[in-house]
Amino acid sequence: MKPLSLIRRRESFLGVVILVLILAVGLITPEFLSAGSLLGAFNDTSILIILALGQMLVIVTRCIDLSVAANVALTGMVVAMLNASYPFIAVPWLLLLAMTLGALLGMINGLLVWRLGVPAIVVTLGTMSIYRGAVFLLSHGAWVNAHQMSAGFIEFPRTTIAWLPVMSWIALTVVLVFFLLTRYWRFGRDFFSAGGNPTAAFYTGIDVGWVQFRAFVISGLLAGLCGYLWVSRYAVAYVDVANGFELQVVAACVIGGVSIMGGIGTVVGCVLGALFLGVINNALPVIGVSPFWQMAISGAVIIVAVIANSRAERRKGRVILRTPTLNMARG
Amino acid sequence: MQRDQAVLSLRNLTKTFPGVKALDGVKLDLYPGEVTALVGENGAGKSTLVKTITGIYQPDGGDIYVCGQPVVIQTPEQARQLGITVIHQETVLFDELSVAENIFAGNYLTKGLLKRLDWPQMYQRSGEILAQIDAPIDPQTPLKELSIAQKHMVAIARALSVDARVVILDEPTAALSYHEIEELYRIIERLKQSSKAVMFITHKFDEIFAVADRYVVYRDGSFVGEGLISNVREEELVEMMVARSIKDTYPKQTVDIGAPVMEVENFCHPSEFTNISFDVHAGEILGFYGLVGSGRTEVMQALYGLSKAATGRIMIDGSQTRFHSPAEAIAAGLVYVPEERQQQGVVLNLPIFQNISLPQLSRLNRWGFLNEQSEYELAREYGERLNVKAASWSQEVGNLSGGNQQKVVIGKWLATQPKVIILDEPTKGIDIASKAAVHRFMSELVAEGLAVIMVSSELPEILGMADRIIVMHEGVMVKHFHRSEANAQKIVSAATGGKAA
Amino acid sequence: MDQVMKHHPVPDSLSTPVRRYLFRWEIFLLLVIAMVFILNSLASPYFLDPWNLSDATFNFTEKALIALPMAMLIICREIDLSVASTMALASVCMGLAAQAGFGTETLVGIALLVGLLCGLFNGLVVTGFGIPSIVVTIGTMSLYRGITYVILGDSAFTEYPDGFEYFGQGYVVWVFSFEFILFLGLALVFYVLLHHTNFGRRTYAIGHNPVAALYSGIQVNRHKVILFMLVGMLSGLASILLTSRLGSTRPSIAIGWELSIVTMVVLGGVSIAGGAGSMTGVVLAVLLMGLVTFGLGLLNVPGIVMTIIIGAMLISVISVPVVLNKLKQRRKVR
Amino acid sequence: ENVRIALVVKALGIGFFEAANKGAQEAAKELGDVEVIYTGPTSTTAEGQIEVISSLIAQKVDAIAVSANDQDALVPILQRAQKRGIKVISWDSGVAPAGRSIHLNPSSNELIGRMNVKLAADALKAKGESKGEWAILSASPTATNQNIWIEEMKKAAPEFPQLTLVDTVYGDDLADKSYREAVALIRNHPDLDVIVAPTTVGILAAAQAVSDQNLIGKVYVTGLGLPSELAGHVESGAIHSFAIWNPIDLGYSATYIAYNLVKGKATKSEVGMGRMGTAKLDKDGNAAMSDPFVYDVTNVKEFASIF
Ligand SMILES: Nc1ncnc2c1ncn2[C@@H]1O[C@H](COP(=O)(O)OP(=O)(O)OP(=O)(O)O)[C@@H](O)[C@H]1O
Ligand SMILES: Nc1ncnc2c1ncn2[C@@H]1O[C@H](COP(=O)(O)OP(=O)(O)OP(=O)(O)O)[C@@H](O)[C@H]1O
Ligand SMILES: [Mg+2]
Ligand SMILES: [Mg+2]
Repeated sequence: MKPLSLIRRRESFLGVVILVLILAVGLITPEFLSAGSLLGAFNDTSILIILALGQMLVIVTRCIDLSVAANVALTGMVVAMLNASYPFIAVPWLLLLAMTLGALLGMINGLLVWRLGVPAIVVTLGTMSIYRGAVFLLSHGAWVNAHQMSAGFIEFPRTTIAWLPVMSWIALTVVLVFFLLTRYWRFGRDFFSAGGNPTAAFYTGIDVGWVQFRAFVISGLLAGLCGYLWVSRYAVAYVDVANGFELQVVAACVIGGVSIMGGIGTVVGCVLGALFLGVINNALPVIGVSPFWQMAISGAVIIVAVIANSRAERRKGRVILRTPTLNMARG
Repeated sequence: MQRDQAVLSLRNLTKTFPGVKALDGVKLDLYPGEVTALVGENGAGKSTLVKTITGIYQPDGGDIYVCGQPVVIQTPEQARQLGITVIHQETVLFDELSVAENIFAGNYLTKGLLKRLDWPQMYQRSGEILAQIDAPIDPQTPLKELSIAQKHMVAIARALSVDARVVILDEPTAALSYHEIEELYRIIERLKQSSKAVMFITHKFDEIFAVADRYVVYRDGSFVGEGLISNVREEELVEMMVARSIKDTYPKQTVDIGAPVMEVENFCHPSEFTNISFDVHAGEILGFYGLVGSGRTEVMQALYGLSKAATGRIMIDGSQTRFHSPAEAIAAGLVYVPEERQQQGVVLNLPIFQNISLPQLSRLNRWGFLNEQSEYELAREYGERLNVKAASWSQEVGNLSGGNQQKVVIGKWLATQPKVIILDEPTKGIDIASKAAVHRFMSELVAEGLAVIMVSSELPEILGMADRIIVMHEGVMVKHFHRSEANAQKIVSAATGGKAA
Repeated sequence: MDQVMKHHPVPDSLSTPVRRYLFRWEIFLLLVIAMVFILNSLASPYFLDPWNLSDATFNFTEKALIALPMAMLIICREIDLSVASTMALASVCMGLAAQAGFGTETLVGIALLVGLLCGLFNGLVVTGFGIPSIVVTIGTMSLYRGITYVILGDSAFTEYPDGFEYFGQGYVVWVFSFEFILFLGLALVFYVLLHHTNFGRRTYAIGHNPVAALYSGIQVNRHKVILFMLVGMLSGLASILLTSRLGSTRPSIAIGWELSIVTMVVLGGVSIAGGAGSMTGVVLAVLLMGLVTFGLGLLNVPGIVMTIIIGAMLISVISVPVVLNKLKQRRKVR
Repeated sequence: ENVRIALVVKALGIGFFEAANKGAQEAAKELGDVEVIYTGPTSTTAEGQIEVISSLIAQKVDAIAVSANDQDALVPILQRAQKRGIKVISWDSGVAPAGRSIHLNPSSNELIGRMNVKLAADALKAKGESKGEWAILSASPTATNQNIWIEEMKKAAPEFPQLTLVDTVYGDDLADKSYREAVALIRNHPDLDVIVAPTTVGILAAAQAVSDQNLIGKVYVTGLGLPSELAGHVESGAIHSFAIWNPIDLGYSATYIAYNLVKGKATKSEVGMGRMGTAKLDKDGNAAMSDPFVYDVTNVKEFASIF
C-alpha cells in the first residue's frame, strides 16, 4: 500500500461528503450553487481555515491551543484601537503588528508548555481567560466601530483581485505555504515526528519542547492575522469577538482527520474539515432550517462525521494467512 | 588489525538516576573492524551507557574520547555527527511516517539552497539500503503497516544510512527470528569488513560467540572485566556477569502428565489463523514455535478473548466456553502473560503490589473496598517466590529493571491461581540469571499440576523446556512434535515452511 | 538452587517520592486557601459573615458536584465537555414533566435518568467507535443543547411543584444549605470510591495504561461507560439543584460551565494525561476557586478581571510545583 | 451614610450599558448621598448575574437595579435580597414581578414595535418605492424582549400595507453569525428592501453585510442601535435611519427610582425620576421612561460622541 493511499481515502471521503452536502443544499435552494454564493461561503470560511491550520500543527505535536479565539479578540482589538487612534498607520504595518503580537501571545503559551512542562490544555485554558480579560482591560469594555476605522483598514480584506477577495487569497496562500512546509521542509516534518513519537523524536535529535513551542508561535501568529481579518471583516471590535470559536477550530481539525493523540494530520484534510463546517454554517441559514434546530443539527452532523471518519480510517489488520489449507501432521 | 587506536573510549563514566547509580566509573574501548559484546544482567547499565554515548543522557562525570580526542556529546545530533549510530533496544520509530522518512528523520536529504527535502532521492536511497540488508520493504509504506520484525529491519537500515564509525546494537535480536538474525550476522560481518567499530549488546550467549571479537562485562553499573572472546568460556562470562555460577538454564523436571485441562478445536480467524486445534494437559509445557509474525501471538490473544473475529471452541476442564474478554478468561482459569511487557503486561506507574493484585481485585477485596493488607500479602507471597528484587512492594514497577518487571508480570498471573497459563515470549530481553529463574519457575508450576503454553522464538528454550512442540507457519499449525522426536533442524524446517531444511 | 544469594526481606512500603509529592500538592493548595482566606478577610468587612460565606457556596456547588466524577473520568484519560448541555437537557425534561403535572420525586428521577442516558450515549460512542472523548463530547455538547432549543424554543418553564425549591434554596441546619451538605457528602463518597475501592483502583490503572488494564482482565470499555454515566448522572443532579435554585428552565441554562468544571479539576492536581490526581485536591481546588471569586466579588472586581485572575492562578498553581521540582531535579530525562 | 445602589447590567463591555452607567453617575452626583456600584457578569447569563447579586447581598447594598438576562431565573435570588431588606428594581430588561418592586421599561413595547416597522417604511420611502419586502434579524431566538418586540412589530404591520414581512432570522448576537444570516437573507430574498434588526450587534453586522454585498441603496438596514456604533453606516448610506432611547437617561432614571424606593418616597402608583419627571406605575409596577428617538444623517454625528 502506498503511503498516501490511506490518507487519500480518508480525505476523498470527506471531500465527497462536502460535495454531496453542497448538492443537497443546492436541491433545496438552487441559488446556493451559484459561483458567487460558493465563493462567498469560501471567503466566509477563510478565517476558520487559517486558524484550523495553525491548530493542526499544535494538535499534531500532542498539544491543544484553546486560546486562539481569545488571541483573535486581543490582537483584533489592539489593531482596531491603533487604527482608530492613528489612522495614518498603513494596513501592512498593522497586519505585521497583528501577526507579531499574535505570535507573541502564542509564544507565551509555547514557553509555558516548553520550559515549564505544564500541559497545553491547562496553559491555554488559563491564557484563554487572561487574553480575553486583557481585551476588556485594554478597551474598558468599549467597542471600536466602523466609523472609527480608516477606509483602508476596512477595505483591505474585501478588495477583489482576480474574482476573489484578498481575504480568500490570504487563506489560499496560508494553505499553500502549509502544504509546502509540511511536505518539503524539515521544519514542517518535525511537527509530525515530534508528535508521532516524542521519544523517537528525541532520539533522532529533535527537541520536542522546542517543536511544540514553534507550533504555538505559528498558531498564535495566524490567530493574530485572523484578529485583524475578523475585526476588519465585521468592522467592529469588542470583548466577545470570536467567543467560543476555539471549539469550532478544534472541531474543524478533528473532522479533517487530525488526531488528538498527535502525529497525524494533513493540510488537505484540515482544510476540508474547515470547509465542511463552513458549508454547514452557510447552508443552514440558506435552506431556512428553524433556528431552534440549527444547533442540534450541527451537533449531530459533527458526531456523524467523526464516526464516519473513524470508520474510514480504521486500518485493516495485517493478513498472515496465505495458505488456508490444513496440513497438520499429528505426531 | 589496528588494535592500538580505539575509535571510541570511555573512561570513568558515571551516571546516576534518583536512587540508582546506573553507571559507576565504567570504561569501554571500541576498536575499528572489531565487534565488542557488552554483557551484563538486566539493569547492569548497558542501555544507559548507550544513551549516554549518544547524547540522550548527560553523564554526571567521566570522559568520552573519539579517536583519542576528548568530546562532549550533548545531543543525539552531535553523536551522529561524530559518526556514532545506534539501534536502540526499544524500536524508536515513527508509526505514522513512511519507511523512507523513518530512515532519514532528523537527517533528511535535501537539495537546493532552500534545503528542500529531496523525496525521490530519499526513496531511492532507502530502497537501496533495505535491499542491501535483504529486507524487501517498499520505502513508501507507512511504518505502522509493517510487522515488528520488519520494523527492526527499518531501524537497522536507519542506523546504516549514516556513514558511521561506530555502530551500536542494543539487543537487536530480541524481536528477530531465525532468518533475520542470520541476516544481521551478515550485516555485522560487512560492517567489520569496512572497519567500523561495532558494539553488540545481547543476552544470548550463542550470539556472542558467533559474532563478537571482544567482550566487556558490567555488573550493577560497574566495570567487571574485558578481553578477547577467544580466551573465554561461556561459564566464565556468566560468572563475571552475575558473580556466581548458573548451573542449568533449562531445568526441565520430569513431571507426570495428567488429564487434558484445555482443549481447543477448530479455532479460526478470517485473516490471521485457521484451524487451530490442540489440547494441553495438566503438568505439561506445550511449546509454540514459529518465526516472528507466524501468528502465534494472534492465536493466544484470540484464546484470551481479545479478538472479536475469532471462532471456534475452547473446553476448559471439560466445560465448553468462548471468551469475549480477558476478564472471562481469567475467571475460567486461563491467563496470558503478554509479549509486550511494558505496554500490555504491567502498569508502570503503579506500585508492585497493586500490579499483582490488579486481576483479582474483586476476589481480594470484599464488597469492593480496598484492603491493602491482603494486597501486600499477595505481593509478598508471589514476589518472594519469584525473587523480585525491589526496594519495597510499593515501589513503582517502572523503576525496576526489565527482568524484575517480567517477574512481576508472571507473579501477577500466578497469583490468580490459574489452570492454564500462556507465556508469550516469557524470557524476551531478560538476562541469563532471570531466565533461569523463569524456567525453574515454569518447572515448578507444571509440577504443581498447572498446564503451561509457552510461545517462544528461541530454539534452545523451546527444545529445553517443552514437552510437546507445535510449529506454526503463516497462521497454520504445520507440525506437532513430541519432546523426544524434536530437534533444531526439524523445527526450523517446519517453521520456514520447509524451505530452510 | 538460588539460595546462594539470601535476600533481605522486602518491606511493604517506603515513603515514596510520589507519595510525598501528592502530600505536598494538597498542603500547597491548603496554604494557598489559607492565604486567600486571610487576604479576603482583610480586604472586605463582609467576608467573615457565616451567612455570606454560605451564600457564596451556592455559586460553585453545582459545578463542584460535577467536578467530582469528572476528576475520575479525567484520571481515566477521558473528558466530558457536554456536561453543561446535559444539565440543560435534564432541566428541560424536568420542566416538561413538571408541566405534565408530575411530582417532585418523579422530576428528580427524570433528571438523573436523562443525565445517565446522556452519559451513556457519550460513553457508547467513545468506546464503541474508539473516538477520543474530547471530540465526541464537543459534538454532543451542541447536540444536547440543540435538543433543548428544539423542545423549548424561546419559552421557559417556570412552574415547578411545591417543595421543589428546597433542593437549590433550602437549608439543612443553620447556614448549611442542602446543596452544600449534599456536596460534602458526595465528596466523601467519591473520595472513598476513588481511593478506597476496586473501582477507583481500576480507574487509576486504566488511566496509566489502558492496554495493560485490559489484559489484566479489567473491562476497560465498560468501566469508561460507567464513568461517563456517573458524570452524566451527577450532571443531572446538578441540574436539579440549579433548576431549583433558578426556579425556572431555559435552554441557555448553565451555558459555558464545562470549562469551569474542567478548570476546577485541573487546578485540583488531576493530570490531564490521566492516571494521577486525588479527590482531596479537587475539593480543595473547588473551595479555592469559590473563595477567590467570592472575595473578588465583594470588592466588585469585574467578572472578566476575575477570569484573568483565575486563569493566572490556574497556570501558576500548576506550574509552581513543576518549577520547584525542576529546580530540585536539575535535569529531567525522558 | 451614603445610599449604595448597585446597577447590575446584562454583561460588562456593552456600549449601551456603559452609557447607562454614565447616567447613573450623573444621578448620583445630583443626589449627593449616593454611591453607584456598576457591575455585571462576563457574559450574558443568568447564573453570572446571580453570582454578582449574591455578592451585592453580602455587601448589604441598599438597592439593586438590574437589567436581567432571564426574567424568571433571577427571581429567587432577588427575593432573597428583598428579604434581607434590599430594594430591587429592574430596568431595560425586566424581572418577573415577584422578584422586584418596580420595572422601568425604556419605552412601551408597543411603541418600540411600531417604531421599528415605521423605520422600515421610512427606509422604503427613502428608496422611493411604494411597495417592498422587509425581514427581521433578531438576537438569539430565546431573547425575551426581542421576541416581545417582534410580536409587537407583527401587530403593527397591518398599519403599513406597503410592507411585506418575508422572514425572521436569528444571529445570536454574534457578529459572524448575524453577518451570515444577513447575507443569507439577501440571497434568499432577492427583492428584499429593508432588514430590521432590533439589536445592536445584529444591526451592525447587517449594515456591514449590505455594504459588502454592494447593495447600499438597494437594501436598507434599520432597527435599534447606538449612534456611536452606527454613525459610519449612516454615513455610508447602508442605514437610512434607526432608533434608540437614551441609555444615559435610562441609567439616570433607574438610579433615581432606586433611590426614592430606599428613601420611601415611592407610592404604589408613581415614583420620581429627577429631571426625567415622574413615572406612572401600573398594577404590576411597570413604568415606561420615554419614547425612542430617531437618528439619521442629520443628527447621528452629534450623538455619536455621547453614547
Ligand atoms: N530514566 C531512568 N530513570 C531512573 N532510573 C533508570 C532510568 N533508566 C534506567 N534506570 C535504571 O538504571 C539501571 C540501568 O538500566 P539500563 O536500562 O541501563 O539496564 P540494561 O543493562 O540496559 O538492562 P536490560 O538488559 O534489562 O536492558 C536500572 O537499575 C534502571 O532501573
Ligand atoms: N501490521 C500489523 N498490524 C497490526 N498489528 C500488528 C502488525 N504487526 C504486528 N502486529 C501486532 O504486534 C504483535 C507482535 O507481532 P509479531 O510481528 O511478533 O507477530 P505475531 O503474530 O506476534 O507472531 P509470533 O507471535 O508468531 O511471533 C502482535 O500482537 C500483532 O498483533
Ligand atoms: Mg537495556
Ligand atoms: Mg509474538
